[in-house]
Amino acid sequence: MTAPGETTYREAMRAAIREALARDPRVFVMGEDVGRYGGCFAVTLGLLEEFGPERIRDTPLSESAFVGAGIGAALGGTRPIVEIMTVNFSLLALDQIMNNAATLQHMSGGQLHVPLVIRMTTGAGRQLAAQHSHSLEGWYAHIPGIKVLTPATIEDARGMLAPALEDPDPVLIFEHGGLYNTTGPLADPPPVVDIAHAAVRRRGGDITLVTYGGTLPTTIAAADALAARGVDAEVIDLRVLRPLDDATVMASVRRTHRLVIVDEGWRSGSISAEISARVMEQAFFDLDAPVGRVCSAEVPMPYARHLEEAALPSVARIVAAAEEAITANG
Amino acid sequence: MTAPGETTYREAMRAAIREALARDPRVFVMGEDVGRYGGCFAVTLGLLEEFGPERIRDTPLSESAFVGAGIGAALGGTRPIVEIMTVNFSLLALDQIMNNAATLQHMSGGQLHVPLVIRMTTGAGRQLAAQHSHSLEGWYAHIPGIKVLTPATIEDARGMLAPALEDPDPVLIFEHGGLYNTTGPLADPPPVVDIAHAAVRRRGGDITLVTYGGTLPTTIAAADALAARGVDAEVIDLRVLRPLDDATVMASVRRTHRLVIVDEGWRSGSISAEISARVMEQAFFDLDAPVGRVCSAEVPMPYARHLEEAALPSVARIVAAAEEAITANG
Amino acid sequence: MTRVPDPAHGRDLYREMLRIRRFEERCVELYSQTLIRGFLHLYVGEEAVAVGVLATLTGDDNVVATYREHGHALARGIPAGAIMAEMFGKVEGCSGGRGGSMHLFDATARFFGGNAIVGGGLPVAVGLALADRMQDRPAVTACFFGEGAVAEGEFHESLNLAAVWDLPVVFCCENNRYAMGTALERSESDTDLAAKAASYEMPAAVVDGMDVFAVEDAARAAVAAARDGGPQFLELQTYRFRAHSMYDPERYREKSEVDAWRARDPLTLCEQRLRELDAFDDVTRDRFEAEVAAEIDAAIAFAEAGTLEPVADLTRHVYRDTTT
Amino acid sequence: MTRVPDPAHGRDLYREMLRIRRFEERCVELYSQTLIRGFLHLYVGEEAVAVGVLATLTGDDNVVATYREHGHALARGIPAGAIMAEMFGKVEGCSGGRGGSMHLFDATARFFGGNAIVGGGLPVAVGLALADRMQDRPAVTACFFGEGAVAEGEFHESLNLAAVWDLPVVFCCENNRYAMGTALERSESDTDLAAKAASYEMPAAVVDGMDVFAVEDAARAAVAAARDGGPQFLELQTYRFRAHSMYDPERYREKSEVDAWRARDPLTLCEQRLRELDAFDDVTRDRFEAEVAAEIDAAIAFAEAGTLEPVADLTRHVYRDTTT
Ligand SMILES: Cc1ncc(C[n+]2csc(CCOP(=O)(O)OP(=O)(O)O)c2C)c(N)n1
Ligand SMILES: Cc1ncc(C[n+]2csc(CCOP(=O)(O)OP(=O)(O)O)c2C)c(N)n1
Ligand SMILES: [Mg+2]
Ligand SMILES: [Mg+2]
Repeated sequence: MTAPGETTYREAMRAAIREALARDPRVFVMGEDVGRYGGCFAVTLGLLEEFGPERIRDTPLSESAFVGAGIGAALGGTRPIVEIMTVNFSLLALDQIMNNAATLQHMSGGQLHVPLVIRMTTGAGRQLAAQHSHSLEGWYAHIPGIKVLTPATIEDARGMLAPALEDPDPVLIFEHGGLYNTTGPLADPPPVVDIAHAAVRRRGGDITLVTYGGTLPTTIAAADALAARGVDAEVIDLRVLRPLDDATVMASVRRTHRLVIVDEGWRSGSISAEISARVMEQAFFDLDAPVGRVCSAEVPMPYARHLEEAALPSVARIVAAAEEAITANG
Repeated sequence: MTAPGETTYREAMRAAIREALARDPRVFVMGEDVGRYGGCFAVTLGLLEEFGPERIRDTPLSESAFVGAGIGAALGGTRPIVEIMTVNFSLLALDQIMNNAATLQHMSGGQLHVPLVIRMTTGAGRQLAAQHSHSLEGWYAHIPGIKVLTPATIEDARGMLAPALEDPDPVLIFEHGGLYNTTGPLADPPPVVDIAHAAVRRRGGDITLVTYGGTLPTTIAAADALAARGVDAEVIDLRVLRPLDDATVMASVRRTHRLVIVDEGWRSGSISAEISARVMEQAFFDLDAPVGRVCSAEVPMPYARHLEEAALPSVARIVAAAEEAITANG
Repeated sequence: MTRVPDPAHGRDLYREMLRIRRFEERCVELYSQTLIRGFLHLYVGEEAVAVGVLATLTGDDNVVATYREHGHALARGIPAGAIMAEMFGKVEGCSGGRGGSMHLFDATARFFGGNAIVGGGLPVAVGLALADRMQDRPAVTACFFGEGAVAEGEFHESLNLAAVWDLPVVFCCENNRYAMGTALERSESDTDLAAKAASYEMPAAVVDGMDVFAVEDAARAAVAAARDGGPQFLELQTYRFRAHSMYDPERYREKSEVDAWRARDPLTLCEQRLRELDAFDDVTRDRFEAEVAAEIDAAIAFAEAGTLEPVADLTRHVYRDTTT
Repeated sequence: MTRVPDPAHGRDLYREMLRIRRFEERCVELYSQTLIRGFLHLYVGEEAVAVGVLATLTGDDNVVATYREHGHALARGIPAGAIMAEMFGKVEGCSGGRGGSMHLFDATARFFGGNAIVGGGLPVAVGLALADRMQDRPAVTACFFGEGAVAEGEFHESLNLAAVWDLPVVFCCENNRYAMGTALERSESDTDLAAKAASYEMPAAVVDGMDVFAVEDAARAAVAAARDGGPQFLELQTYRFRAHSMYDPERYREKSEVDAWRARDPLTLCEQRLRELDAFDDVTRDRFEAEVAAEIDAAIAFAEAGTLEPVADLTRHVYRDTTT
């Protein structure tokens, strides 16, 4: 249970969906077990009872068809919120996402728009092993034509859906499974947020730590640990992985001259590589040390707990990378 | 027609497949239209007549099923060469590739191996528009558990298949559609090649150009153009995108101190970002200029020829990026 | 034998098929002249399918087609000039030159492409129908695809989803017997495609796709049933007279088979039927030919006169332009 | 009513089901103690399916299963200790601790997982059968999946491919009526699953999956037919008595429905049948319970005594280790 005035990430997301449904009759939800089951992570719990089966639609296990149907329904003037249970199953719908959602506007010379929102759970950390632990949001950010959001805070869980639904382009929202039970205060009315900018979650002058999604709490904890060692770290939450808000990152790096990126994705070809490459291109001469990366080990996620923990970014690994960056040109 | 002693990339690939079929009874080919049609790019032309329908298997249009069947057949002791017509359709098989081919060895604690080869055509340049022009080989290289090959020369087209089939791990071979008709000499017997190392295709001391696959000819042409301007460029062909051969790249960069990466993939989250990030990590203090990238524009590929040309890496864009790197710290 | 067609309407159908035939024949010439590029998939031989089905739709209905969609685009009323300009890669093209032959679009005509992934259009069609139902619009979505798509998982997922939700989709399977070089017998263990529909409890009809009147009759019934009810399946048996695309040496079929089907050319069949009814003569035909030729000449002139989009605009249409 | 079972064999089947039942009941306790983690999907109520089918296979046959596969793994002869150690994340586990409950493997037993993507195992099963046929081995592949998988495209692609190539796969559809919270009626427009198989010309049988003897009979026939011929489809009608996984509040079904199915517990039905034949008594049952309890105690002790893989080995098993 949450303390009075507090809410969970899950409840915040649910409140956002409920508000969207109440506000706009074009909005509806579809996906596997979003209705009678209450959502595989209970995000949509109670919505079927409130809004009925026309607007809270349980689908068969057919990821490609119901994501594609979301695209068609968006073309047809509705505002679908499609839930894919987890990112792991989204591979089955990737053709629809890359070849239709991301391209229809372009292929039609700008005539069509696909105002579709796709939500999915992402990430590891619960011993679900190799097929149920992918962190592919950074990988999805490779695709032009879609936007990729990674709400990491309760305010973003509450606030990002509304602008995503207003956006004429397809928007993918990745919710890290480890965040659903995080609690915190939420103002009433909840703050309005954008889906265009990164946010500085902690100010600091010695080094910049960039992260997003599930590793934000870990990175803040690492910043606290660094503070105890006399290192004042700035923490940037990317929030949006596509299009990337370079400016916020560069502004910080130009002040701190050092950067470590924390990313739950596999290292090679990760979004952290892209950020490192952009810093190389835009702020090379401001760097006092090479940009460091703390990513997941390049291994399908092992079930055994100690191995999974070792595979994921941790406070210890972030602190070590930050210290390496600080002493690099020593 | 090819000159005497010359062969095409297509013929070299076909000769490699024919040799594999003749040498090892466990090898067979399956995919859409590999048999009676002769292969959508005529790579397998004539093989049905030579090896019969048991070993040259036309499949229904079912990318997920026949890629998955390739995985199963590999587990069952055969050595399948699965042809996916083009990378664009491979999205339909991505669940099988990422969740089965890449993970079975790991999930089984090393008991199983998936000695599967998947070949597919990749790339743009023939006005095939947004759904038929993807260059996703760099994107595939994000996935631990698979190997990614990009033969760019006739020798590699001829030579990479044999070690790929000998490899106990799943290997994806990306053949750029623009290369099939390139001609060149091929020694008899053809040279043995590995699938572990990058190759220096042109020696030079002023700047390193790294590329792979379809942009190798463009990059060599750019190196020639740079030579005419007095800049001596080294050209590295990555050949293998996963696992990446860092050492060859770093050795070159430590000599030339400047690097431009040429990559037909979309820029954000491309393999070129990964290389830039690795150079940042491993050779930062050797760099005299930030690493540059020449990638495809971040747009679904337009049909109109002039727009497609503008979207793709070109000699002019490579030369410009190289000159920028040379004058960067000027 | 189908009902006796209305003479004037019958001539319209003939004329529409003729437009498509002549349009595509000119496309082949323009392709050899490299004025059209990329892939070009011809519909020659299959015209009765698009013409017959689309004759039964209203302007509020939706159409989803494949890469072999010149016929559908023309029959849906997209101007020939806009289609030709598209294949020339010009701004005046129906997709602004971004799509080409495989990606013809027209939002006003509710023509949702031109999808070049086999099976890729089916889920989209289901979604369009869902949007209509949810918004209480009486529209129907006609979704065209080849028999090769039946082997793709997306076909099954889409039929089931449409059936579970009882949506107004008419699934129009253009069974031209080959998917590139793969004959239906080698791609389906059971070549009775209506049986697949039946396994979703979806009403299905098998139709002579060379007889435009038969197609129209079957489509009219299916469209009416879908409009008031759930999804319908039509297997339209037809044949492609030409190669799969421009690069196909046709090793996979006998010339005699092609000839046998050519004997049932949908234009000839339609003309014969109309002549039996004294509703067609050489004068009519010559007039149609002349009108169609003039229309196509004008379309080519329009395409040639079209403009190339500035290269500076390359990255437009990726995200909605919020700057203007 | 099925044939009269052989008493000794009937008791073996009962004992095998009891092993699975008691094993999983202990798993629940160990899960509450957090000794087992991740997802844990119980087979309680469905034991007759795995036991009946696997009784008809030889050691050269292949098995492909889902994330709900403890029963299949046990019935296939993977030692209980190796399975338990796997769920404890120990090196001694049947997947070396890398897989967990959803990914039990045993290459020697030709047990190819433990696949946690719904429908993901079917194409692999087709490929295993293809390899057997191409190498002239007389083996059959038994592929288990839930009725929820029938809506996935991979199901259809796989059935068709197996049928087109006439491969020895027995597709065993465990129809327990729910995919998580989605009842079959809401996921399939036509709930007659055998009709889907029929649309691929695949022989199909609908079987009482609570009656282990009925399952064994049907499986024996299907396995024999597949071994000499092509693919077969079995719809095994069963029910899961417990939640989908450990986190399921079961809002989607009535307790009365669960109770009605519990009245047809496969263990009870089997016991009754054997008692009718005077082939079972309390002494037998007590002995089985004691033996099974001892086996499971030993399995847990084995798992507890197992070792954790060194963290330094984290990235093993991604590519074949060529250094050793
Ligand atoms: C998913 C996918 N796989 C393969 C292709 C390549 N391809 C293009 S058309 C075609 C044949 C399709 O046959 P069919 O569905 O019968 O339509 P037809 O061309 O006969 O009209 C193939 C295999 C594709 N476009 N998409
Ligand atoms: C492709 C895919 N989509 C969704 C899921 C999440 N999921 C796990 S089990 C399950 C229900 C499957 O039901 P069924 O196939 O009937 O098997 P059962 O669990 O009843 O044995 C779902 C939806 C998944 N694992 N894979
Ligand atoms: Mg066809
Ligand atoms: Mg089920």
